[in-house]
Amino acid sequence: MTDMTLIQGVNRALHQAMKADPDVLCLGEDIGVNGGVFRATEGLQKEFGEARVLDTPLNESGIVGMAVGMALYGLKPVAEIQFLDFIYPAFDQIVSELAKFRYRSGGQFPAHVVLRTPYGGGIRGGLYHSQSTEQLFASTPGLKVVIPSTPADAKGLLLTAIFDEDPVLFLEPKRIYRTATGEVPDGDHRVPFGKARVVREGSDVSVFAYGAMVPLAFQACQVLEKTGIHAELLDLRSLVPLDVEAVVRSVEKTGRAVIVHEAPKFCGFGAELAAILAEKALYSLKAPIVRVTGYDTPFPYSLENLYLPSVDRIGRAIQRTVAAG
Amino acid sequence: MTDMTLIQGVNRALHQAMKADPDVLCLGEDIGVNGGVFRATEGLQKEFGEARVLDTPLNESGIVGMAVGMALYGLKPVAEIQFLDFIYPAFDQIVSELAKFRYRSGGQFPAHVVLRTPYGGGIRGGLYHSQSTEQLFASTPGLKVVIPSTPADAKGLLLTAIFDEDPVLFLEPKRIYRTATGEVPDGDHRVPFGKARVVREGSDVSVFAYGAMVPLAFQACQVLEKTGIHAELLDLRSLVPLDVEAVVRSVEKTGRAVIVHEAPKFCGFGAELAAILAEKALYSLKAPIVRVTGYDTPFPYSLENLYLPSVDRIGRAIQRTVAAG
Amino acid sequence: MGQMEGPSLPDTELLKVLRTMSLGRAVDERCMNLQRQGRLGFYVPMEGQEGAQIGCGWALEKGDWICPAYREMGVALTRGIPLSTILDQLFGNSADLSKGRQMPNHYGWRDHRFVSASSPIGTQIIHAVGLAYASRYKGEKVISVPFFGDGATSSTDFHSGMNFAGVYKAPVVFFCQNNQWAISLPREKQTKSTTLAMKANAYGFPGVQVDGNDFHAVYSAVKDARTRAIRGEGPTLIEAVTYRMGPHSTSDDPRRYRSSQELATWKARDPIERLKEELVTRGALTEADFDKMQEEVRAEVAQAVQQAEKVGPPEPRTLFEDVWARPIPQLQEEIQEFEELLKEGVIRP
Amino acid sequence: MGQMEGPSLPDTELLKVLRTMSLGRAVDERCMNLQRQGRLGFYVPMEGQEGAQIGCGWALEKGDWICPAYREMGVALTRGIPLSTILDQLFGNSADLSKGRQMPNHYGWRDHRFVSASSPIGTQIIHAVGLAYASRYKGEKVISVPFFGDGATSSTDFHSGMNFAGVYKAPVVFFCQNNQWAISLPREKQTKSTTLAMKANAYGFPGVQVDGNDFHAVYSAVKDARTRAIRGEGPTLIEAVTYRMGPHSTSDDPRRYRSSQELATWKARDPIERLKEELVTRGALTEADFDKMQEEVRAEVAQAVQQAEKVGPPEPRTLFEDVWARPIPQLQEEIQEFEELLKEGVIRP
Ligand SMILES: Cc1ncc(C[n+]2csc(CCOP(=O)(O)OP(=O)(O)O)c2C)c(N)n1
Ligand SMILES: Cc1ncc(C[n+]2csc(CCOP(=O)(O)OP(=O)(O)O)c2C)c(N)n1
Ligand SMILES: [Mg+2]
Ligand SMILES: [Mg+2]
Repeated sequence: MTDMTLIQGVNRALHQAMKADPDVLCLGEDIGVNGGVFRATEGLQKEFGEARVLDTPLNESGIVGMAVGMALYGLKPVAEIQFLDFIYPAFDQIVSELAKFRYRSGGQFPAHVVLRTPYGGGIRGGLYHSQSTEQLFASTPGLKVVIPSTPADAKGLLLTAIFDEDPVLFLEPKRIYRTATGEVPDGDHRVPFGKARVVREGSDVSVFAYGAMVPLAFQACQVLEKTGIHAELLDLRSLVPLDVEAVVRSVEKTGRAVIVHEAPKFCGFGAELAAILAEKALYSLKAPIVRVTGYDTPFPYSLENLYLPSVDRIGRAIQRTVAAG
Repeated sequence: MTDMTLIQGVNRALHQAMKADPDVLCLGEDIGVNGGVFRATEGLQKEFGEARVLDTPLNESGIVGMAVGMALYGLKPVAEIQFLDFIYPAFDQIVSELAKFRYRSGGQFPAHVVLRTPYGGGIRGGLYHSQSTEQLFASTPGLKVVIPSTPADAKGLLLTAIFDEDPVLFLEPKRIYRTATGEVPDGDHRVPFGKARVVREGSDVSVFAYGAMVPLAFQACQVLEKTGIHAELLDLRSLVPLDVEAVVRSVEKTGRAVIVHEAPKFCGFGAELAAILAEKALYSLKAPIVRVTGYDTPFPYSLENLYLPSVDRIGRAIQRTVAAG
Repeated sequence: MGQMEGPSLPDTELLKVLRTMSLGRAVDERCMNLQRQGRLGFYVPMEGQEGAQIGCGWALEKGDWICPAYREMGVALTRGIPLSTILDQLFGNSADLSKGRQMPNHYGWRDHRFVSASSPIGTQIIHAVGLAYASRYKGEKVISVPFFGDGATSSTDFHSGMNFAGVYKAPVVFFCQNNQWAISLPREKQTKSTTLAMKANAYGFPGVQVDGNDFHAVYSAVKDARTRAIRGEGPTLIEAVTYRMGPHSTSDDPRRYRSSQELATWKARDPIERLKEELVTRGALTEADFDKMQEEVRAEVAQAVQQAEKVGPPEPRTLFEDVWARPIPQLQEEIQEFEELLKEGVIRP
Repeated sequence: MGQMEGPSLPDTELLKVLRTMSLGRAVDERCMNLQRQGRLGFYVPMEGQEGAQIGCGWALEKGDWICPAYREMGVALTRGIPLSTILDQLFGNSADLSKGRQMPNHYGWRDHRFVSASSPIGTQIIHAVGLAYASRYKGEKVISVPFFGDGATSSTDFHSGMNFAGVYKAPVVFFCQNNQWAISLPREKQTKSTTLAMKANAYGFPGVQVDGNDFHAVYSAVKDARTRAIRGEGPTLIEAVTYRMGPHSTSDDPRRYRSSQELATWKARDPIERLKEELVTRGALTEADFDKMQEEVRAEVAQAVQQAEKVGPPEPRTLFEDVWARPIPQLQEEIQEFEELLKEGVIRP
C-alpha cells in the first residue's frame, strides 16, 4: 500500500503495465518529454524509450487510428487524448472503426485500444476544457466506458483496461487528479469492470454518481445523515458494462433514486439509469427519480460554479426526494 | 395539395426555400449534377446554378465547417451528409463549433446551418448505411434534431428548419423515402418544431415513435385495436425541442408507455423519454416503461430483419405492457 | 508517368497475371448480373482497375498487410484467397468469416492479413501506419498497403495517415487508385493539385504517378517502394492512374454525370486487353488460348456462385456475438429476450 | 525567405506599428503577472510573434474576416479593438461581449469581423473558406484570414480548409505562424515536409515562407496575397517563421522541453527590437522616444486593467442565454429550477 493521488494512480498503472508487457505502448500529444500536460505519463519515455512512448503530431484521428492499427496487429496501445473536449476529430475512428472492428469482421479483427483522457469541470476551463460527454460513448455498442474516483480505482481500473480484450474509454476526472488521495495497493492491483462500489450504505434513498461527483455526493450524504436521512451512495465505476444488478437492488431497498452527473441532463447517462429503474424497479419507486446534473448549455467559464452540481444542490435533491414519497 | 413521396417533400422544400431566398445554398457530395445519391436534390443545380448548389470534395468536416463559415456570414446553408453513418468526420465541427458558436460568443455569432441526412435501417445497408444515432446529437445543447415521417412533415419541417435561427440536424428516414406517400400542402407550408403529432388516440397505452418506426407502430396499434387494446400513438417529430408536455399528458391519461426506436437501447433517445416520465409522471404509471429498440450491437447485414423492431415485436410489447398492470 | 521498357516478369507468370485479371473481370460481370436478378444485395465492381490492383498485389509479399477499401477484389485474388471465400462474403452467408455482418465487398480475412474493410472513406489509411509501426516494432520485415481512391485523398485520414507515416518513417506504401471519379465528382473537382502523387511532398516523402492500366508499371513502382520501405527509407505514395469502367456501385447510374465518349476513350486502354495484346504479340499466347482462359474463369465463377448461393444465412444467435469479447449484462438481457421472441415466433429467421 | 529591400510604409506609420507591437508586449507582460498573482484565471502570451501578427493585421482591410486561434491578441490590436474590450474578455466580466463564457484569449467581436475563437485546433481554418465564399457570393471585395500555428497544419481542418479553398478558388489568405513549437512538440516532429509553406502545392495554390519577425516581410507578403485573392486568383498560404518566446500558456513550463540556448538565439531576433533599431538607425526614433513609448503603453495597460478588474461577473441568469435563439422547454424548466435554487440560497453567485 502506498499513499498517492489519483493521477499518480494512473501513472503507476501505466508504468506497471509497460514494465510487465512489451506490447503496451503509449501515444499522444506532449506525453513524452513533457510527461503529459497533467503529468500522467511523467517519466515513461525516459524509462521505456521513444519507440514505446510516442509524441504524436496534432491530430486526434491520427492518434486513435494509429492506435487501432497497432491493436489490429496485436499490440496494446494506450492513447492519451489531451482533453476529452478534443476527442471529436477522432470520433469517426472511435465509433466507426474501433467500436466495430470485432463485430464487422466476425471476431477476426478485435481492436483493443485504451483511450485515456481527462474530463470534467471545476478547473475553470470553460467550454473546451471541462466537458463531460460520457453518454456519446456509452451509447455506442462495442466500447467500454470506465471512470475512477479514487487513486486505488484509478490504478486498478486502468490495469484492468489495459489487459482487457475490448476497447476502453478511460475517463479521468481531472478536477480530483490531485485532491483525491488515498492508499493504493502495490503490485498488480486489478479492479473488475461492472462492479459498482458502495461508498456508503443507507436505507432511505439511493444516490448514483461517478468521477468527480462521488466526493461531492458523499459530502452531501454525510451532511444529511445528521438530519436523519440515510442515503446509500454508489460509485458506478464503469458505465459500460454497468452494474445493473447493484443499481436495481439498491432502489428496491430504498425506493428512491437520485442520479448525479456533470454532463447536461437531456439524454445524459442519468437518463439510462432512470430508464432502467422505470423498467425494472417501477413498483419499488416511492418518489419520482431526480437527476442532478449540469444544465443543458455549453460549459461556461465565469459562471462555472453555478453550473456544476454542488454539495448543496445534491443535498437538496436528496432531501426533496425523501420528502416526496 | 399534391400527392407525393417523402423524398419529394424534401425536394419541394429545398426548391421552394431556394426560390424564396437567395441566401439559401446547398452543399454536399454528389448533390449537383447527380442530384444526390437518393435524388433529394434533383434538379436544384440546374435551376439555381453551381454557385448555389455545390458539389464538394469528399470531406464531411469540410462540408460542415464550410457551411458554418457561410452561416457566420449570414447565409442559410443546407448541407447534405450522404448517410448519417458518414457524419462522424464532421462531429467536431458539429458539437464543438456549430452547436456552440452562439453561446461562446454571447450571441454575437449565431451559426444557423441545416444538416440533412438520410438515416436508419431497412434497406440492407449493413453497418454503415443503416445507423440511427440521434441520441448523439440530441444530447448536445445548442442543436435541434428533427425527424419527419410523412411527406407533408418532410416538407413542412424542412422549411421550418431552413428558416429557423438555430442549427438543425434533419434526419430523413430513408427506408420510407418512397413508401411514405401522401398529400402535401402547396406553398409555404411550415410545421412547427416541438409539437408532437397524435397519429391515433387511445386510452390504454401511449406509444412514442419517430421516423420509419411510426408506420410500423401504427400498424401494430391497428392490429391490437381488434383485440380491444386502444393505443395512443405519438410521432415526436422533433426530439429537440421535445414536446414534453404532450408526452407527459398522454401517459397521465393512459398510465402506460411503450417507446419505439431503431437505435440501440442503451443510452438511446428512449432513455430520455423514460427518464422524463419517471420524473414527471411516476404516479400515473401502472406498468413498467418498455423500450422496443435495435439491439446493443452494430447494425448487421444479413440478419437486419431480426435486428430491427417489427410490427410483431412492437405489438407484443404493447400487449404485455397493457397486461402488466 | 512511369513506362516500363520490357516485361517485369517471365511470360509464364504473366499468363497467371492475365488469368487473375480475367478471373476478376468474370466475377464482376457475374455479380453485376446476380444483383440485377435480385440474387445479390449489392455490388461494387472494379472493372477497369485490374491492372492497378493486380499489379500492386503481385508485387507484395505474404506477410504484408492489406488495408483495403470496398473495391479491392482484385487485390484479394492476388492474396490466394479462394473464390468461394470471396463469394461467401458477397452473399453474407453462414460460411462468411465475417458472419454476414457487412454489405458485399467489405472483405476481411485475418489469415491473409487482409484487414476488414469498412465503408467510411479513408479510415484505413491511418490503420496501415499503425500496422506498419507495430510490425517494425516487433521486428518483422513487412510493409502495410492502404488502398484508396482519388476521392479519399480529400479525407481526414489521408492527411493524418500521410503525416504520421512521414513523421515515424513507417514502412507504408500508400496505393491510390485514381479512377477519375468519386461517385459523380470528377478528379479535377476533388482537388486542385496537379497530380495526386505530388501530395506526398507535403509530408516529406516521395510520390510517384504511374499508368495504372499498365500492369508492369504498377508492379515495378510498388516493388521499388516496397524495397525502400523495408530498407527503412520511409513511405511512398503511388498514384495509379486508371478508370472505373462500371458504375460506382449497383446503386449508381453513371450516365447522369459522365459521357459515353469518355468511357470509350478509356475502354481503348483496357488493362486486360493490353496485357493480352502484349503476350499475343510476343507469341506467348494465342487468341484461342485467351478465349479458353475466359471460358475457364467464367466456369470457375459459375461453380463458386452456385456453391455459395446454397449456403444458408448465419444463425440468428450470431447477431449478438463479437460486439464485446463476451456479452456484457445489458446484451445478455437482450439475448434472452431475443430467444423468447424466436421461441414465440414473434421474430422469424 | 522573403526579405524586404526598404521600408514598406512611411515612418509615421511605422511608428504606429512599433507602438502597437509594444502595446501588445505590455499586455502580455502585465497579464502574465496578473495570472501569477491569481488575479487572472489563465493566459496565453504571444510574446515574440508581434512581427507576424501585427504585420499581417496591418496589411488587411476593414471588411476582411479574421478567424483567429487563441494567441491572436496582436491581430486584435490592429483591428482597432479597444484595450478595455480585450481586457473585459480576459476577465470574463459582465462587460465582455461574449458574456464571460470563454477562457481568456478566446476573443470574438462581430462588429470587427473578428470571429469568436474556440480551443480545438484548426477548426477555424475551414470556417474562413465558408466566410470567403459567402462574401464573394454577396459581392463583397474582402478576404478571410484564418490564423493558426505550425501544430495546426497537422489538423483535420487544415486539410479540409486548404483543399476546399483550392477547389472553390476562395479569397482566403491562410496565415500560419510557425513559432517552432506546438506545446512541447518541435516543428521537425510535427511534419516531415521541408517547409510548411510548400504544403500549399498539394492543394494547387502557392505557399510563401517569410521571416515572421520582420514586420516588412510579413506586411508585404500578406498585401500581395490579398491582392491576388481579391483579383480572383485564389488562395495563398503564408508561413511566417517566428518563435514563441514565452510558455505555451500559463499552465506550461517550457523548461521541460527546450533549451535556454534556443531561447537566446531567438531573443536576438526580437521583432520589436528589430523595428526599433531600424527606426533609430534611420533617425526616425530616439532611444528616449522608445522608452517613453514603453512607459506610455504600460500606463495605458495598467489603467485598462484597473478598469476591467472593477467590473463584476456576468449575471447568473445569463448562463442560460444564447444556447438556442430562444430557450426551448427543457431549458425553461432548468431556468425555473435555477431561479428557485438562487432564491433558496442553494447556489450563490
Ligand atoms: C466518409 C464518407 N463519406 C461519404 C461516403 C460515400 N461514398 C462512398 S464511395 C464515395 C466516393 C469514393 O471515391 P474514391 O475515393 O475515388 O473511390 P472509388 O469509389 O472511386 O474507388 C463516397 C462519396 C463514404 N463512404 N464515406
Ligand atoms: C484538437 C485539439 N487537440 C489538442 C489540443 C491541445 N492543444 C492546445 S494548443 C496545442 C498546440 C498548438 O500548436 P500550434 O498549432 O503550433 O499553435 P501555438 O500554440 O504554437 O500558437 C495543443 C496540442 C487542442 N486545443 N485541440
Ligand atoms: Mg475514385
Ligand atoms: Mg506553434
